[in-house]
Amino acid sequence: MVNTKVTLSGIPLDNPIIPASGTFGYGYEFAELYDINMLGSFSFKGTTREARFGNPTPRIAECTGGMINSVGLQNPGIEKVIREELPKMRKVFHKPVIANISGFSVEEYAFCSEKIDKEDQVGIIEVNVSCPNVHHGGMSFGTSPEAAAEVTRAVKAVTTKPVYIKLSPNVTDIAAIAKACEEAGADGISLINTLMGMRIDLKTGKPIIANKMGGFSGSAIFPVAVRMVYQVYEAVKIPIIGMGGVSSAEDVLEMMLAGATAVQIGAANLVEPFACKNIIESLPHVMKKYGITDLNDIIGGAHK
Amino acid sequence: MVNTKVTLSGIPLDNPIIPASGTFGYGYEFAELYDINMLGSFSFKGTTREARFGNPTPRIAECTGGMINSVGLQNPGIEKVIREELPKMRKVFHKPVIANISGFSVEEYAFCSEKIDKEDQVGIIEVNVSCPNVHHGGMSFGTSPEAAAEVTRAVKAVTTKPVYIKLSPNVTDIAAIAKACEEAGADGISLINTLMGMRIDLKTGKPIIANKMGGFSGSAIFPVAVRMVYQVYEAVKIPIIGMGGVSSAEDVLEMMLAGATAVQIGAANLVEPFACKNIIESLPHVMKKYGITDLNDIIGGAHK
Amino acid sequence: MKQSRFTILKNEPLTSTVYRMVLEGDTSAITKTGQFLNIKIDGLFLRRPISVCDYDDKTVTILYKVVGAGTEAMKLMAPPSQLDILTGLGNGYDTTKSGSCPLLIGGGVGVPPMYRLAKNLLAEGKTPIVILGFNTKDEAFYIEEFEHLGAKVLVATSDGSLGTKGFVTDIVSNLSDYTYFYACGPEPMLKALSDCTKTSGQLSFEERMGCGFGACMGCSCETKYGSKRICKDGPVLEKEEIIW
Amino acid sequence: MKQSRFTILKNEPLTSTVYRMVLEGDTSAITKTGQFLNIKIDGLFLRRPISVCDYDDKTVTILYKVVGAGTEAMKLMAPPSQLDILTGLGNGYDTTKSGSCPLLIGGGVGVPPMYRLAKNLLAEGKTPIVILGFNTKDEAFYIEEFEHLGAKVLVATSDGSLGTKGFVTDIVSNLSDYTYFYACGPEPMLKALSDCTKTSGQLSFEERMGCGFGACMGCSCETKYGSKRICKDGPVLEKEEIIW
Ligand SMILES: Cc1cc2nc3c(=O)[nH]c(=O)nc-3n(C[C@H](O)[C@H](O)[C@H](O)COP(=O)(O)OP(=O)(O)OC[C@H]3O[C@@H](n4cnc5c(N)ncnc54)[C@H](O)[C@@H]3O)c2cc1C
Ligand SMILES: Cc1cc2nc3c(=O)[nH]c(=O)nc-3n(C[C@H](O)[C@H](O)[C@H](O)COP(=O)(O)OP(=O)(O)OC[C@H]3O[C@@H](n4cnc5c(N)ncnc54)[C@H](O)[C@@H]3O)c2cc1C
Ligand SMILES: Cc1cc2nc3c(=O)[nH]c(=O)nc-3n(C[C@H](O)[C@H](O)[C@H](O)COP(=O)(O)O)c2cc1C
Ligand SMILES: Cc1cc2nc3c(=O)[nH]c(=O)nc-3n(C[C@H](O)[C@H](O)[C@H](O)COP(=O)(O)O)c2cc1C
Ligand code: FES
Ligand code: FES
Repeated sequence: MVNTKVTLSGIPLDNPIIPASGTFGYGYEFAELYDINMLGSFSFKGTTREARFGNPTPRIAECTGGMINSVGLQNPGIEKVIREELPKMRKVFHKPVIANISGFSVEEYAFCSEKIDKEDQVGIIEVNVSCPNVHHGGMSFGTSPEAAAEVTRAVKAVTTKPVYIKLSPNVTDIAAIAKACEEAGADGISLINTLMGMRIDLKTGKPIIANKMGGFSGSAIFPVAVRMVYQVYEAVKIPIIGMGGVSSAEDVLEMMLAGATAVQIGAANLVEPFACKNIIESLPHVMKKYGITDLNDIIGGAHK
Repeated sequence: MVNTKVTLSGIPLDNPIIPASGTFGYGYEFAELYDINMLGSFSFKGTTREARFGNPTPRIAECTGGMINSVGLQNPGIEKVIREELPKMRKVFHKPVIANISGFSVEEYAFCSEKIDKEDQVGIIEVNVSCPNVHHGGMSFGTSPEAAAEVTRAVKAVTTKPVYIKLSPNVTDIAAIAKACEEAGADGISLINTLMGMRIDLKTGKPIIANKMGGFSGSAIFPVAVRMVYQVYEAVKIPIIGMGGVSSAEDVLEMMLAGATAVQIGAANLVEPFACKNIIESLPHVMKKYGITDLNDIIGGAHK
Repeated sequence: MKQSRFTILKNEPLTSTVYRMVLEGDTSAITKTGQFLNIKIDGLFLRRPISVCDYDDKTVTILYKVVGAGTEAMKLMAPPSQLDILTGLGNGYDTTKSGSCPLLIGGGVGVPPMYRLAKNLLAEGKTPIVILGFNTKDEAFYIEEFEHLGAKVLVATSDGSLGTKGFVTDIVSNLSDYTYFYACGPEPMLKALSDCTKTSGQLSFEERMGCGFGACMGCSCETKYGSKRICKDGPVLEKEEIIW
Repeated sequence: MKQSRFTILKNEPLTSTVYRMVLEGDTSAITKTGQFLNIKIDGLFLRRPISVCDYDDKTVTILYKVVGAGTEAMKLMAPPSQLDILTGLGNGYDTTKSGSCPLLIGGGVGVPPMYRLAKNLLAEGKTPIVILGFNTKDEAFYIEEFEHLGAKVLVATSDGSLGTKGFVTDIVSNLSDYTYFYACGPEPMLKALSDCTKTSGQLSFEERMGCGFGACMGCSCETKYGSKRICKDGPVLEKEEIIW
């Protein structure tokens, strides 16, 4: 028997597999396909203070080994998520969930986190700092160590739950930003969010995505994600949730060797709805193949 | 008949197709396969002041839709390139070439550029600012507008040829760096160099590349490249040579719509040695398919 | 929704760019015409959504137009190769509202879902009028198939090479005794139909999709009753809820 | 170097993990054993380098071990499917230096290039001694094929299940009347051979490759005579130039 159990800030997970925010909705569609309680946890769709329709369509473009999305944080707003979605989620998923929180100002992050902090169903608050800061010319919070730290402090001040800051990969020095978040009190780091990308439609000569650019994810970005997880692991002591292009049990092991304690699966869920189930089921076999008996033994193994 | 001729800083090219530095050597291997004079130009292997063996092997790792390399600027040094390679190159390629210059200090860039400036075979000097700055803690020149501008000024001061600064994509704000280069006198911008990436060998648990990380390129990075060319086109007025994952005539059109005047082909040459020839030959057909009669009409077309 | 492997039984051209593919496999998740399949194609990241044209308990028929990499690859597939397909996606058309004499309007690759819909309505004892629009005669397909069902078929071509010269709306505007309408086709056609029809109706929309089963919000559109996912809450919307 | 399409004629297991593939196509660029092919595999970015085991004017034979995604895919290929292959890569072994009685030493998947080499040396009237090393009897392959050529064959297995118990070096150390040696196999074996052989020799190296034809500098190694590309200036190096 192999051990796939890992622990994130005191929260035990049966396995490190966590669907990534925005690619699993609130779990309902997947719960119709398989028992999603087999998952380590799941990170639900990014939530903001107000309800958002998101960006105009087209919001999706295809790429080699991946896709671009510009959904733009479509969600019903934090109050409705707490009132309507959390109770529904509890029916299909009985473990602690990860609440993915977004904001366009420091106050919005704090507001949402404070609200969600009261929900015992929520195990971890995952703070997506890839959103543009409306007060500072639209640069994303995740692009400066100071801004990311400011959000971290504001959220930590109003919550008792573990706070994971989810970093944007569109930066020069990911380690510096992770370090700033750790110093500001973050309990963990999630990375990577999507790479900024663009596709142009040759038939119209214009960008495919209505918003022009969008977030590029899927297996194509895996090498960038592994590199960043590796770099952040060297920079911080807090646990890392690694993601970006993971689509097989082998990829999970690679992410963990780079330094991840748990691993999120994003775009793979969309094109392969059973992706997480398949990965969880094949994980023990692939572990055996590489002589791994306990996943905890390999976390950060590539650094030794 | 369609027109594929474009012009880079007064240098006419029969077509916009240029093999990217480091993926075409000095052209010899390809000259045995096809008449490389069909190329618009070519950018030869990155050259430094001293001869360099480069990094330890393994230097290559495979990725979905691409590869990582950590060749580490293996080259015989500027003097030998001028004395031995340029005369040999002239035998197989009769058009102006692009001299790709690298350095680990501002002085090294200037030294190499001044030397190569005297060679009439060289049409454009392409300055690769992705190298680590040994005087500043190893951060690459390409990661700060100031450092990139400093290199630009130093090179411009000693050359009469058009100077194109080749930017690294591993940055938060590519447009700001391009703008700084333009203000410092750059005649054009080449982008993108490789994304930093990593792969880990599950059999050993260690990074595949001896140097741990390396440069990720190939079709997987195309959406990031298109996005950056698009952003830089909005920020500067000087011409752009676009590259990153281009592997078909369709990709060439997409790069040009994003804002590129010419397009470089990198990793595709390695796995498909006839890649450039195939692209050049199919370009007129693909242009017709999309109703394009003159490539110059579509440069930056996606911005309109 | 189900995910399963289908075996290609037939893959044949209907026109120079439109193909019919008959697939054998587990069709149990398909409950209505107007639903679609999401087809995995080797080497491409996203699945390709294609409407159900017809189905029975072990086969499903689709008609697709070759427009890009995915459909280009599909065109080259031959029996008995297999495809990984998600079935039972989308809401599909609701025949309970049709009344006795509904119009079924299909434009170009919007034609396929009308086929099974016509079949069902006829089976329910209704007398549907099928109106098909194409650019030109050479691009027309499935007219005979609709006629064989016993439906009344009217055709419009933009260049007049077959049937009425003009658009499906030119035909619809001259009709009056219909009880309802069902439409699928390019968005400008749907918009024009929404304006020129005298009854209520159901229209099927296309959108670029990430998942096709409601998980990603990639295909959202705003309706009078709030945001809907074309893939899950659609692709069929009621005329009254659409915001143009 | 040439790029062309080859048709698979045979693809069969020799052991549970080693396969032989016979390919038909334009072999005109192949001039020596010790050269290699670089094989494009659908869905994978880099080509896979595999040594030439034997060839004639229209076929080439390779022996490959299944170790990862590429060789896993190769294993599943069946005649008459086709492969896009670069041929004529690498320098290959030089038989002019062999003397009358050279040793040919192959370890594991280093065995294949020794086959054609033995054939050539025999044709040149020399009397090669072939020494093959494997982990265990079940992993051994091509012993009979070498014997059929008329070569003297000695085998070592690490566990002693076949031939001498130990490594090829245990055999080589006990030999004295040889004039030269040729070797291919894992690097520790090559190093040990370089130490225990009494003559000069040629050794073939493996390196992860970007292009396989000299363009990318991905495979460089330092030798006593400067930097060499394993793919173009190698894979065969002379014992004397190697820096261990
Ligand atoms: C619900 C639904 C039902 C459909 N039914 C049919 C049908 O029965 N027959 C038919 O021929 N076509 C149908 N389409 C359109 C079909 O999905 C596209 O033609 C097809 O995806 C094009 O793929 P490609 O790889 O050939 O083109 P590419 O342009 O290479 O595709 C690139 C990407 O864009 C997407 N895309 C391109 N065009 C469309 C489009 N019109 N709608 C949605 N996504 C698009 C592709 O799915 C892919 O993700 C339907 C679309 C939807 C949304
Ligand atoms: C000149 C040369 C000749 C060779 N001849 C043979 C032969 O005759 N028979 C045989 O079985 N094997 C041979 N090999 C090794 C063979 O290339 C690898 O086993 C093969 O590339 C593995 O591919 P994969 O996709 O199955 O493995 P993966 O591990 O999935 O491959 C991932 C990447 O690593 C590379 N790689 C992995 N292992 C090696 C290796 N040992 N050497 C070089 N690159 C590697 C692959 O080419 C690919 O780019 C040779 C290697 C070289 C360099
Ligand atoms: C359609 C889609 C929607 C997403 N929405 C969110 C979101 O709301 N919040 C967030 O933090 N990340 C969001 N992401 C990013 C993913 O959670 C993940 O970080 C990223 O996609 C990289 O992982 P992948 O390559 O496995 O997809 C979204 C990604 C996709 C594809
Ligand atoms: C093997 C290899 C070596 C490279 N060497 C150089 C170099 O010496 N100088 C340079 O500016 N870029 C170098 N590059 C980067 C390419 O020129 C190009 O910018 C990058 O690979 C992106 O294009 P691609 O995706 O088409 O490969 C190298 C790339 C590869 C794959
Ligand atoms: S395509 Fe994912 S929700 Fe509709
Ligand atoms: S692999 Fe490219 S030079 Fe050898």
